[in-house]
Amino acid sequence: MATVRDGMPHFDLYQPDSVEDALALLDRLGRGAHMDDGTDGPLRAWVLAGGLDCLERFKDRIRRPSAVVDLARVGALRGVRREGDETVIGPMTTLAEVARHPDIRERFGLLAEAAAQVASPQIRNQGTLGGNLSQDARCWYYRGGWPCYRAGGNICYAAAPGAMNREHAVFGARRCVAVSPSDTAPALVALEARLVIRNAARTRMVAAEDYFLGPETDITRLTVLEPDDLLVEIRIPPTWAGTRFHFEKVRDRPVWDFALASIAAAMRQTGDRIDQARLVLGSVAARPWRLPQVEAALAGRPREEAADAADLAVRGAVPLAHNGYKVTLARNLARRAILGQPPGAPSLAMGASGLMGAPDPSPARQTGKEAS
Amino acid sequence: MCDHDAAMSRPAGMTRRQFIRSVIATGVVSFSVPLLPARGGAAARTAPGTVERLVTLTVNGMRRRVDVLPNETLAQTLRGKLGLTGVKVGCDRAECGACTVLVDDVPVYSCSTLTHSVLGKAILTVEGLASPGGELHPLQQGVLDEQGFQCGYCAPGFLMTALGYLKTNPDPTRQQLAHGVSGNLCRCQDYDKILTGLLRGAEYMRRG
Amino acid sequence: MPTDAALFTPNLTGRDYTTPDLRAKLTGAARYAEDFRAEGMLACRLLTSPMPHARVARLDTRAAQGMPGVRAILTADELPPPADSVADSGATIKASPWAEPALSMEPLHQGAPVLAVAAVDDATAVAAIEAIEIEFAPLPFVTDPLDSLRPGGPDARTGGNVWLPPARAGEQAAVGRLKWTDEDFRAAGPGRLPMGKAAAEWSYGDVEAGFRQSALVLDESFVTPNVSHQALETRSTLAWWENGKLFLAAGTQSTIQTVPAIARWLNMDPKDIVFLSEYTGGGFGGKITASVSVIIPALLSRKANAPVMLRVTREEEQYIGRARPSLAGRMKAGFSPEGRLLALDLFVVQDNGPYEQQHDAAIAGRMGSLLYQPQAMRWRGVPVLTNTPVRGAQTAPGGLQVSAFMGPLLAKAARRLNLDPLDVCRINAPAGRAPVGPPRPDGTLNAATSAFVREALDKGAQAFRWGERRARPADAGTVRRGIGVATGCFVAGTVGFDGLFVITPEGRLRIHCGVGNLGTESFSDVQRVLADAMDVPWEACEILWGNTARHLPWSCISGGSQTIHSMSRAALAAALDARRKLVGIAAATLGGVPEDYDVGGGRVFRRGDGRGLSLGEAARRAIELGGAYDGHECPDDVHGMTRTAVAALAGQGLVAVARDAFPRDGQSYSYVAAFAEVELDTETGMYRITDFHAEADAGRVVHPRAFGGQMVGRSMLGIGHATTQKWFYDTRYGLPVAKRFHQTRPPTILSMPERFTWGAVGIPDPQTPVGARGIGEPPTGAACAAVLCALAHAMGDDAFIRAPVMADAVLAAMEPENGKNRANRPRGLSANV
Amino acid sequence: MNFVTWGVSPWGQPVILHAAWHLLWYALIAGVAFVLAHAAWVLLRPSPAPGPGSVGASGTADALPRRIVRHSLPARLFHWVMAAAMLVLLGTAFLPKAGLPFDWVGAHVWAGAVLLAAIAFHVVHALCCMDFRAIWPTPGDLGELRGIIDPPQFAKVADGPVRRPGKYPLGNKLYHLALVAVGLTLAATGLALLVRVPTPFLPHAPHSLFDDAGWGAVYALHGLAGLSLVALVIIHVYFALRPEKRPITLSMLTGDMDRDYYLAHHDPERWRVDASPPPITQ
Repeated sequence: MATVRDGMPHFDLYQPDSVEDALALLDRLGRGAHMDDGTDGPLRAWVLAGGLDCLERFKDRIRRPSAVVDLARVGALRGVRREGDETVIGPMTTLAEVARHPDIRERFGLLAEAAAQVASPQIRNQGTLGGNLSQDARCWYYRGGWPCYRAGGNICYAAAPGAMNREHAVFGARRCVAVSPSDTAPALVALEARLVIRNAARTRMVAAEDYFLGPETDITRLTVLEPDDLLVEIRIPPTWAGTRFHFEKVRDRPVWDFALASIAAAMRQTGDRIDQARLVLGSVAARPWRLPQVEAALAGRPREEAADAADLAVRGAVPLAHNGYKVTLARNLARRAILGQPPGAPSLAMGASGLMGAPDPSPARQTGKEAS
Repeated sequence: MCDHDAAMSRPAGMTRRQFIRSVIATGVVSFSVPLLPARGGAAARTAPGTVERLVTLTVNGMRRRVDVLPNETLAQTLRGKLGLTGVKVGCDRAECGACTVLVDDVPVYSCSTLTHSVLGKAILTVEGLASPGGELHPLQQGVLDEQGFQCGYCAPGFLMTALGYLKTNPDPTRQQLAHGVSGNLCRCQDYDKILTGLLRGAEYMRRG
Repeated sequence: MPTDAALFTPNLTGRDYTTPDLRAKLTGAARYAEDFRAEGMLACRLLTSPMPHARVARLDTRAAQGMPGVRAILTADELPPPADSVADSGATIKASPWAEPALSMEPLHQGAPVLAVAAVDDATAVAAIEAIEIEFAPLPFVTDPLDSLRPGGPDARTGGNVWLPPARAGEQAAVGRLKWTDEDFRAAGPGRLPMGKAAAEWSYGDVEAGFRQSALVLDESFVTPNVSHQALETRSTLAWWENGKLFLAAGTQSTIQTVPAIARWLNMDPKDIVFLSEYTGGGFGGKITASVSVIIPALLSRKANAPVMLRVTREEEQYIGRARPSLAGRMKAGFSPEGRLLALDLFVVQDNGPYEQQHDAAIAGRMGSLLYQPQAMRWRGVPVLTNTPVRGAQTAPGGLQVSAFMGPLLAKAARRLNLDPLDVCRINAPAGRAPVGPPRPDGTLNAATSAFVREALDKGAQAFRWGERRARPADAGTVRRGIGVATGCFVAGTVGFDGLFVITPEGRLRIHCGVGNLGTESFSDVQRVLADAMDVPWEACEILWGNTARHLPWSCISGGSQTIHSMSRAALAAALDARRKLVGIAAATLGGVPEDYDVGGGRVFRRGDGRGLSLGEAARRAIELGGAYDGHECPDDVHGMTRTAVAALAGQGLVAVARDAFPRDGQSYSYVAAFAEVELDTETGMYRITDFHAEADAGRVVHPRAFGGQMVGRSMLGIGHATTQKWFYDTRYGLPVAKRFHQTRPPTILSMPERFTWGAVGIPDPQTPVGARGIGEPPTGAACAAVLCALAHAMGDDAFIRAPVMADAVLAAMEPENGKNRANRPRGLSANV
Repeated sequence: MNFVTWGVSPWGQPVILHAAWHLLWYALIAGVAFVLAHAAWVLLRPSPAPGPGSVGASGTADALPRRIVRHSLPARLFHWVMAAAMLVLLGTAFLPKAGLPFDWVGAHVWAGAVLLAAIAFHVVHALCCMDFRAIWPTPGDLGELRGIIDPPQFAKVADGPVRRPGKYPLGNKLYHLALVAVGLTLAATGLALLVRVPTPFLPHAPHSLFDDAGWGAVYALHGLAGLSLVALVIIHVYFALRPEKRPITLSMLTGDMDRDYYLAHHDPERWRVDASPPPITQ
């Protein structure tokens, strides 16, 4: 049986235009159909939002759903609105819209900054907030089609001695050492957002922190979504609106690359004394990694002297062969979040992100006389 | 509207149906799927409620009737069925930007967009920039005057992304425009002259 | 050697213009190979090996053959044996048994094509491949050269693990077995490259005496990464047959030179091959003459009797799209108190990939001897075969690597000797007819045609304000700045190719050019020299390129930065031939002797009274006179393919054809001096290049914008090697885990240095009438080394021994000596870790 | 019906990944089906009159102590420790697969270690201080079958007397044999699997011992053995709870059983009980 890693398999495409239709479809299609030989049927239905996380896996022929439910036409899932003092974001809102939206920039700049640093402009134009939160792990073994635990196999290749685990987890690993690559997830966990999930039977709401699963709970998925579930709302309470935010994403290239490590922090102060803080690391564990011990150590202390609390950030870290630097990064990012330093020299970037300008690079002029 | 159930995300009882679904969710099945013979090409049966194959696309201002498979990407449709080979596929994985087209004036990677997802929208490719008479779009003229590209394979993508960005910011600084087109990769890597050319084009566009 | 003034007066040469191919590139009209469509075209997809080294144990294609829509399946046994080739010097080069095959039943790396399927559409071809029953028997494999050299280490090929030099002169190199001893490995110690038995070596001067006289001797090891070419256009190819003639559209760097290559691969007569390649989406050395995979659609098309388009995916391009071999270098260098390099002992291990011998290690030695002018030098090289993707020359093969080896070493020596790194670069810079190794059999050294590197260093230092930056106090805080200066050089010109153009009866110049259009624009820039030599406006010139049916002359391969040098000489030679014919025609028509006449202003006229003929009239007379004038006779010193082209053009006007026979004493090299400043955040390990300047010594600049394009584009290629690009391999399975752009990380527009300026010394090279030398390759080494030097200045001299330097390397290096992450420094000399 | 889930190894070769988890349903159904069938079978057939209690050559009934010792304290302790470990193992193995996700790996590994230790102890303990031969089925046990499979309606009296079992009826012996087979498979494969994940017991070396195909077989064996254990445990608990087996079950708690029950259900010849109080470790 030869392996081919390019060419999107056929699937039936459904384009419901309401949440109810979508849920009915998922319920009808979502269930596994038992094949005659006793194995479970092919993956039946797949929800398509921006398509940046799933289309490439169909083209790689690693995921072959027989039906795809495209949410592009479900208007109700898109847009940002205010309900009372909560800001409610539709999961189909594109990352570009989130990064530009005045209400979000003004009250929840943390989320706007995180969305602005995702991948590339085109991906931010197509990619959705719900998709960014619910995307799968980007471990290059798992996404390369290796039969690891997360793919239903019986080994984690990245955790083996001598394996290539430069971009893997240093916290909370259980057999699988992949990380949650989402940039917006740590921001929403820091903002104590809550996510509303619906299926044909009922609706439930989970705290952003509980939306994500570690490998200890279920090694094959990063979120609590079941095949017939739909993320329908992202609700951000006013708790952290307008407090002091710090978002920083460390990566090799300033565009496209996933974070090596990132931090999203919200801090409420009176004067220079910290009342309450929420610090959440990204891309260091299979889910956004909150730092409760650091938050506790910060409460009530003046900011300038509280930097040493960052050393608590590395408690429980288990570095592998090639990602020990993430432990250093976790401490340094926590320290910078506490002190509120502006992000330093971003990697090979002309300015950290669209939001923060940097000196204007002069064009490459030919100096000296024109060669006659 | 929705009864906010307890935060507990797992129903207490464990029914057989949920068991089967959880087995699917654990991806075990998805692993044995590659062994299944891939279904044939266009002739596969389509379940009720799936999309229609014969659709109308608005491309470069023209309405085009075209037969689009459900799993067909916009890049495949534009290149393969409408002959618009100015849309280049450099990676087919949303990593290079050579396939960028405008969908309702917004730059997107056409290799990572299903054609059916953008049916009602106005699609603009590089072939749609010059006037029917062959007169270059000001952006193209600016780049031509600055000898902006080398091998040219990334040129269409850069032009479309820049056009989309300039609609949001007609008079950008050099660095802002660099961010605007940072989703396009060039392997000849004279990014500097590309920026100079695009800025000159932006200037021509502002002059109208 | 007549000064260039007599041959041509630079008027268009040196001025910017719009190249004839740019408009089509901006409107989408330009058709690259995958944009072609042909009636009844079949889609071809490859079945590639999932293993690093295997033999096909069982193959059953019946199920696939029977699928509706599958037209043909091509397997390795159906490939014709590649024919021997005849070098320009006439020597026969036997087809190497170790050469890369288009298909193979013993694939030597993951992704190596095993068979190909042609079907009505892509989906059917994919379904057919998945229906093929195939079993691979795994064979021993190795992905790290040092592992293969260990005693008892695995060999990449059943026949051996190292390319050994020919046993006797005149014979060809062969693959053999070479193992080092445990003692060799132990003697090296941690972080140092072991130096066992070498496959090849040369030396000049007394190296040991040099070390004894040295005030400072450094012993450094460094590893450069494997970097895939990653041209944005993959090597998709369309092929179809008409009446026994093969038509083939593919990307290439050298249009005309690809025809004999295809003829050799298919064992065919070059006359039966028409090759189309008007536009190529980048090459960088990966498409020197396309690649052997082009014969797959050719053979399938003949078998299925229909046009076949082979679509090569980005992942497949990562396997068969060529990559620069990683070099692990050990440099022992002795310096005088003033920083002069008295002795250099350079040992290089090359990750050769599984096929033809790559010459990066050998060229690294040669460029090292030219660039740093060691008074005594010894070079040893070991090209080790590995089961990793095909390698190929990539912009400045070996040149980039030796700059990366030696740049930081010179900067470290400067700091140890308390000197200005600029001065150490300067004191060791080649000047004038600089000697360059390897020594000839008689022990003497070759010489460069010219070198103005000191001028480039001085001019660059002034533009970059090197002194001012150096005087700045060191940074104390978490953000550190570092500055670096380094030089780079490479071959920049060859000789002996043909120029061909026709003066049409309408008086226009129709220039036939066999050079490939891979983006450097040199195919068009060289013709500016011709227009100047003929004193005609550029609008009167029309260039025919990219299609061998348009009768193209024999031109150089567009690689090794040689086109501007070689083809401007050929263009000039053709122009002189035209001038001779014009004055001859004028004399024959208007009386007198040719010497009374001159050519200029679009006319041939008698000096004195100015009576003459327009070019159009002269062309019409040429047709009437026939013979050599209108191409019915052709000089016998031109290449066979040029002679074929001239024969086809006979009678169409005044046919000017000539081989570049201008003398040249020495080898043509070009040089670049690069300066870089980085700003590095020690807390996150992230850094950016704030200022960068590249100053070139490449003789006369023919087309400033294109020249600048190479200075910026090729510097960025070098910067990519220093900052983000590399491979990652799981050594247990011998499989790459970094296959996508966001994993191999080619530089983006935001990786540009913020202030990037370039300059050119612009002193014409005395050994070529046009004075221009190539510029494509020298900037890569200079830029890579300058950035590495700046990083070493910011982080400390022993911070890293491998490129690229990414955030994890910076953080690990910045970790305090006793820091618990210290162990995490990516030590070892494997490039793919 | 396939028993294992197949996957594709990194080298593109078909390789077993693990047992097919839907077999869990079949194991549960098999166990419950056996129980129902047995219960129905016991109800339908008239219970055969127990043969007269025969006093073996060891002397009169009253020479025996009132309570006959069946299981020593260490034996019982082993049983319950092993049972607890086994239940934890089954729970941590199959509840996640049945759709109840929780952090099972740690508990599974520790319970596995406990089980391995218990088994090791049991083997040594059985060899040194228990009637080792008592548990293994011998041809002689076949006689017991005659009483069971000889339904009265055929009214054919087999040629020999209905043999009464020794210490362990044939059913127990066969069950123990099955447990030994399944248990040792689980133990062996479990021990090997300890290198696959970071545990405090063995160094983490997932690529050692076997290649991909080999490990696939180990996982499948472990999974299938575990699944069969599900059925075996259901059956074991059922028999333990059967009313007529109650004294035997209680003896696993108290260690001894009533003399009359002993005489009524067991053949003193084959389960010799000496008059003097039993040594502690017996």
